[in-house]
Amino acid sequence: MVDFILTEEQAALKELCRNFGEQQLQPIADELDKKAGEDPEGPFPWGVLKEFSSLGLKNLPLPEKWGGADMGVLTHCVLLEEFMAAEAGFAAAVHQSWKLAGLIAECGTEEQVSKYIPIFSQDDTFLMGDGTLGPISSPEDLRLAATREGSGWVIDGNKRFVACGPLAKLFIVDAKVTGAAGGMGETITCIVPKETSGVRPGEVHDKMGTRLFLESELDFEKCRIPGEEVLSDGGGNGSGAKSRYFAKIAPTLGAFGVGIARAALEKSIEHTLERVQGGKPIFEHDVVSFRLAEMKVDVDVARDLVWRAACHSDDQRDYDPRLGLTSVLFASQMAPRVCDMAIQLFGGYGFMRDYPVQKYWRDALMCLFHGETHDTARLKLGRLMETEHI
Amino acid sequence: MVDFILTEEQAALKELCRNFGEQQLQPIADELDKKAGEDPEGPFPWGVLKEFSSLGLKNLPLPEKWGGADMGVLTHCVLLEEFMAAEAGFAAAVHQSWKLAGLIAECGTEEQVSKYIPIFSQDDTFLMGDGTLGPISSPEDLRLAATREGSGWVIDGNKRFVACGPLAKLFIVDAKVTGAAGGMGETITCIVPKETSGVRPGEVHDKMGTRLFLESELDFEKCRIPGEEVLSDGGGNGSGAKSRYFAKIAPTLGAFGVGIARAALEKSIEHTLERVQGGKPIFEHDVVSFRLAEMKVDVDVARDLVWRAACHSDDQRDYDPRLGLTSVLFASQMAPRVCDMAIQLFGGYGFMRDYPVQKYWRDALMCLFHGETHDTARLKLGRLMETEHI
Amino acid sequence: MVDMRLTDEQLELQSLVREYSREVLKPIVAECDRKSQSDPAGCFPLDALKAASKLGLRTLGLPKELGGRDIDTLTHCILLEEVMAVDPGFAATFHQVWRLAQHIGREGTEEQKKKFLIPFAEDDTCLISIGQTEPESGTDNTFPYRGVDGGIKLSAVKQGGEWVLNGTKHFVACASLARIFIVLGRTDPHAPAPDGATQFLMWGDTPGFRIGRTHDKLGGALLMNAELILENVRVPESDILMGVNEGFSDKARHYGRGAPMVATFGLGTARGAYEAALSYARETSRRGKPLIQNDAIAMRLADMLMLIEATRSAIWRAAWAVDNREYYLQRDSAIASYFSTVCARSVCENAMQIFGKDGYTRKFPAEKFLRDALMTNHINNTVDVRLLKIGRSLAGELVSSL
Amino acid sequence: MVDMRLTDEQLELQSLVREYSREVLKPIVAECDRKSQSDPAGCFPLDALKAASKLGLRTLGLPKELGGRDIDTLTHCILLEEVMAVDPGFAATFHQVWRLAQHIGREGTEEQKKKFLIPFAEDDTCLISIGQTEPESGTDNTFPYRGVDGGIKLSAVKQGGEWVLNGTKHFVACASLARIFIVLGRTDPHAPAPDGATQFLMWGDTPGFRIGRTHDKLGGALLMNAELILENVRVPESDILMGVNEGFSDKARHYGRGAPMVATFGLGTARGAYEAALSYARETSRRGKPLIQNDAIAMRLADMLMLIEATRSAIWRAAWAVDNREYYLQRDSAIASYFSTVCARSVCENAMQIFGKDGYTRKFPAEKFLRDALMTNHINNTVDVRLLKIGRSLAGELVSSL
Repeated sequence: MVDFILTEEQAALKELCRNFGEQQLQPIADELDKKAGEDPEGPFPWGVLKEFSSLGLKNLPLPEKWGGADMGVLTHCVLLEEFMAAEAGFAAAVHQSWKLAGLIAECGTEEQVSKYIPIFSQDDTFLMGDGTLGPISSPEDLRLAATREGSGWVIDGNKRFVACGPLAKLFIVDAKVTGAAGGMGETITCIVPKETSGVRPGEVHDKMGTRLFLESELDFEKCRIPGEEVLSDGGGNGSGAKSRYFAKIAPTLGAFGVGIARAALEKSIEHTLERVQGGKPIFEHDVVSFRLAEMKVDVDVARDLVWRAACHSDDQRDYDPRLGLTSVLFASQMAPRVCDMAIQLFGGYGFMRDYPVQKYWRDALMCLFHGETHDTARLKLGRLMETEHI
Repeated sequence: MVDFILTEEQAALKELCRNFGEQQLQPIADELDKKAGEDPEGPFPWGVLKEFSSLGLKNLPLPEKWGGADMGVLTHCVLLEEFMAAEAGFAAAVHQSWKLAGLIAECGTEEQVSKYIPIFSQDDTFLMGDGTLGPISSPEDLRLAATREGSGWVIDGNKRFVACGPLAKLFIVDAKVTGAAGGMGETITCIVPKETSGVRPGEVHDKMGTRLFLESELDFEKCRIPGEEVLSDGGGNGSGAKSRYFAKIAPTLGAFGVGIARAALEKSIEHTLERVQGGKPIFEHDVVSFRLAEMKVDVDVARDLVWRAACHSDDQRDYDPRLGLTSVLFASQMAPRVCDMAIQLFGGYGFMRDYPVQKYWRDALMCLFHGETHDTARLKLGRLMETEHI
Repeated sequence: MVDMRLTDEQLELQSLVREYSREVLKPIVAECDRKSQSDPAGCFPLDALKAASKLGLRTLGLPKELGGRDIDTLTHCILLEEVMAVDPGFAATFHQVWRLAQHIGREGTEEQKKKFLIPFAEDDTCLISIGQTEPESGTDNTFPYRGVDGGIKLSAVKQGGEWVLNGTKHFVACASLARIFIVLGRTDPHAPAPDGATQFLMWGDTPGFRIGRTHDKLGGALLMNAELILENVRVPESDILMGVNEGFSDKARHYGRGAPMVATFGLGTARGAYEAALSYARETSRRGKPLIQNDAIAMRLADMLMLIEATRSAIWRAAWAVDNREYYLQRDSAIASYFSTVCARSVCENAMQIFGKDGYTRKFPAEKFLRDALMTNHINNTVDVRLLKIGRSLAGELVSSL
Repeated sequence: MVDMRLTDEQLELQSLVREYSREVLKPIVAECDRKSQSDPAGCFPLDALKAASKLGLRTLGLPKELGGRDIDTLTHCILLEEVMAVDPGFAATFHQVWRLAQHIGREGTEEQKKKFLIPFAEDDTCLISIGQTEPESGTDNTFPYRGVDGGIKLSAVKQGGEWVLNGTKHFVACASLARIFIVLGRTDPHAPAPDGATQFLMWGDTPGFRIGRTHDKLGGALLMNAELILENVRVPESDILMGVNEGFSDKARHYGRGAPMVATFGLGTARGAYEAALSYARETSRRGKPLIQNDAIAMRLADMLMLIEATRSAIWRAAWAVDNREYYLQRDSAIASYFSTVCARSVCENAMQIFGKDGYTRKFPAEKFLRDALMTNHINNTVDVRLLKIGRSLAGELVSSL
């Protein structure tokens, strides 16, 4: 039966994350952002991450037997929104961690799970680096080549925009199989510990926003990966467990935009209630009301869609992979639009780096690049329509 | 030197056309539109066309020696806007007439000119049917095939959306040359009098708007066209005189949207000044002001762009074929948007067929189909950017 | 627990309504629409209504004891979407009759139910209509204006145990066909309309009551909007619904909470246009490949589906909140109905683009859906009034509401 | 006769400015922008300003008798666009100095010109700045609010032949660098600001006058906005520009007619982003073909060019109307400036999309243009105030204005 009430457990976790964001992240967000603006490899708030882990938040997606809570997609979205509203860069790192821990737990072999999950779950500062294609990109764009060698593989090439690249202790990367490759399909997904020989972190990307979410290049030169470090059924052609996992958690990418835009809206309401022009708070001017309403519509509708898509990911009975993509598309367009309006409502203040709205806007623009471009995502969704039911 | 003042002659013609539109077209527009809604082959206002011709308006684009005024692209745009504001269907027929008369006069051989222009100029109800590709479509979409036969051609196939098809005494159509075709390029442009054997008018398209602008199918079955009825240099590959002529007059397609949208805006201002809600004319509510402002911006910016593009078409020194296409693109998106807002401002009245705004909106949507779709036009412009200067 | 799964009853009704819409309605609606161009009052397919009634669809809003299902708001939205995707005008007729039968069933006295709803249940073509808008009063009623000069002007004066009504309504949905009417009259001309209007129940054959012309509309032809003309119509005190001067009162709030349903107009219309465009794009080839393989077309389809799914999500939440009144916020309803208008216009215009020039002709369904979509502009509230309501509600909004 | 051909002088200046922008500015602006992140007050390339001054570019707004060109509005817009397309912040500096030198040249007394403009002409790094906005007053000044509680608060009190100024300005363009200042003070606190403000001329080394911190901005780094702090600054009566209480009067109208110039901010920024994206799309291959051959990219580029050409057309007409005052309508200027903001944001975001993920990094120019584009949101008026001005002007608009 259709219902929109969080469980008590979900509500308590949401409250916990909101408080964590407000107390631990918001106070340091602007300063860390500025520092990272001067030095893109700048300081990551490791202390905050430790605190996050010690509250049990890091392990939420793990199965209970590994100390987790089997967190579903909806819960992931609800909690991520709270982090995104506080500091989008840190939140994106949290998202990576949850996503990849879930990937190993759900798609890894028994050996992989028992090798890596304990390491992950017991280390409060264990971040994983994401070099996979994600739910939106296409295998054609892969720049890493995997060549068979005995029972293992040799990886060569360069991977850009590896999420948490400079912070991670373990990488998960997709590579394209060279030549005729046998039963594994056209791509493979490898687990690559940081210290693997032949792997070298490259340039850290100097981004306009989400600066605490460090992304970097990763160079592979004759990097040997044993066969047992390849994720089973990671075919990359959309039918494998990994592809299905990524499609399933697509709505969590929608939560990026929802959280950032919500924060910008909240700040805008505060500001317009305080700022007086024309003899009254500008909130009371119809045109300002109008803009706030457009923002509120955007945020709420996006959240409704993300939640609905997340529910269908969790309850696979009516699952439709297109729904998750629509939530990413809508939320990702919505967030920069809402933050841009927030900047307008702040007038000249919106343009000043001592006010947070410009940071929300810079962070929100990241959402357009969940795929290579926003059009990549539109095309991916369009392709799904060629054959499926209406 | 940059200047925005019409010449006295232009201003007088504009005034003449505005008055003509207000007195001859507006009073009958709704009734004729409704009749055409019941019967798409319904009555064309031939009397109004006669009046139009007798004022000398029909022959404006012809050279002076043929009784014309060598009307340029800017004048065409200025006058067309006035007709569009009065009745878009009739205006579109006028546009066709001007366009094709200009085409023969400018691109025809001496023989063609002296054969057809006098017939055209002396017959007050002479309309021409347009089966050419126009400035936006691509030769790949041609459905007529031309096969060499001696010094002439045999045309077969079916042409859809032939402008003024059911009204015309003469057709100008593009056809695709079958097989290897020699020096004429891949398409040819033929002059086809209505009574030519093998040409048969097909179904009249039952359109949602611009219903007085009758468009129909035209069937060709073994239709023989003598070589001398082919427009010289009509190569169709973008380099011929015909292609250059069509590119040059592209801004006139922009004037379609400007005229219709302007009329919708004028009616909206009238209505909002009269309609009282909340104790005052709704014009005085900020949110209504806001909407009217958005409409006004759209209309004025589109006109500015159309004029600027038209000027560059007339003064070929700085001519850039992309400018005309930008004016079509902008005005064509703008007009449905403005008319849609007009409908909103009219509330329930906007939805009633006894009020004119819904007709403006239906007419305006035609602008999206100057090419096959609006995207066709965007792609055409995009293609022009591949190699040309910035 | 957050859940998006429909109940078995909802699924069963949904498939019944879907089947009816596709098999009974779909084959005839284009022709009805065409007929409306010359005969707006004569285009309604009564047989289709009868067929629906036999299936129990006409009376879904009736109380269970009278043979109905008393469907809740969410179910209403889910079923309405199915009909909307086939013909928005006909669907809006269902919306009216579901909602008004429920309104009388919930707010009416036993005597009123006996007098109006029992005959209603038995007559397969009986429809109900409510007259609110007048030539001089529209938004004033829905975006409450407190001046006594605004709002409803149809006069209602008490004479003995009866009220005498005089005045005109227009744009009244289903009026050309309905047999039962609710008419809002101004019972207190010295109070602002929100405090001085009353709902009167009456049969269409009441002396002095007549239907004016049927409006000739841009779209939604089968909704059969018409004028009501009341000349000395006498209504007994006992046929007042809810109470004197309570026409817009809190007690009328169930009726006032129809915004998620109205939002479904836009959603269903958009879905109809999307489905038509998707089929066309799959089945039509140009330059040797299906249209859908063209990037520009694929991206348009993606944008369309995105808006449709977003709108459906917002409507479901708003509808659920109406049904679970402790979570009800007027704003959520306004959001759904504002956004659905945006959705309908954008999706239907995109659909028309996908059809290319064919889309501009009446041979293909896109242009009808686009015309129908504009119905959502002004039903309940204008688009801008919905926005203003949302904006003004935000003063306390320092944390998110969910 | 309608004509779009630039004069020979305009063409000559245009190519001079274009060459300067591409050769002197372009190589250094990314580095200056980066430097501004850690040192907002120290990032300005004074050498580039000197080079411009040597070419005569700094003094284009000066009266001819003082060695300038007294360029008209259209020429100003055409030249400004060239610099904007390379660096919007630096370009805005030119805009300020051209406009303010012209303002003083046209409205100043002979004595004022001698005192301020002659030294200005001789000093290659001398800039002029005008202080209007205050922490509590922004839109109130530009969308006239008639309450005495609104608008400029910096107090100016007459003492003998001098005025004593006290207060703070912020967001003041070029303030960190300028040597000459115009400061708006409230000379009549009992009148609404539009009737009670005055423009005072002063040198930056006037006792009591100092520059506060330089604002750390999202974009437009080289515009060097800063605070002005005035503590008992004494200005002689003779340094009042135009007259007491005429700070916003009709006489200030030439200065007030800068909207087409400000609209050029958006146009030039958009053009810069477009040119960068076009080059990238031509030169970058993905999956074996240039990006530009990808339909989605080609359509984005088309939309970008469309908005740029539309904006340029609107700006030219508005600028022409300022220069030909019998055709001047404030509305035309508001249209150009509203639309150019729409254009800048849309074009720059599209540009960023064309760069793909690279576009989100500071290694490529798209993100800087997008940040710079947001400068247009609040210069002169906020976007919504521009719209309101347009809307309110339409009451007489029953026939088209052109």
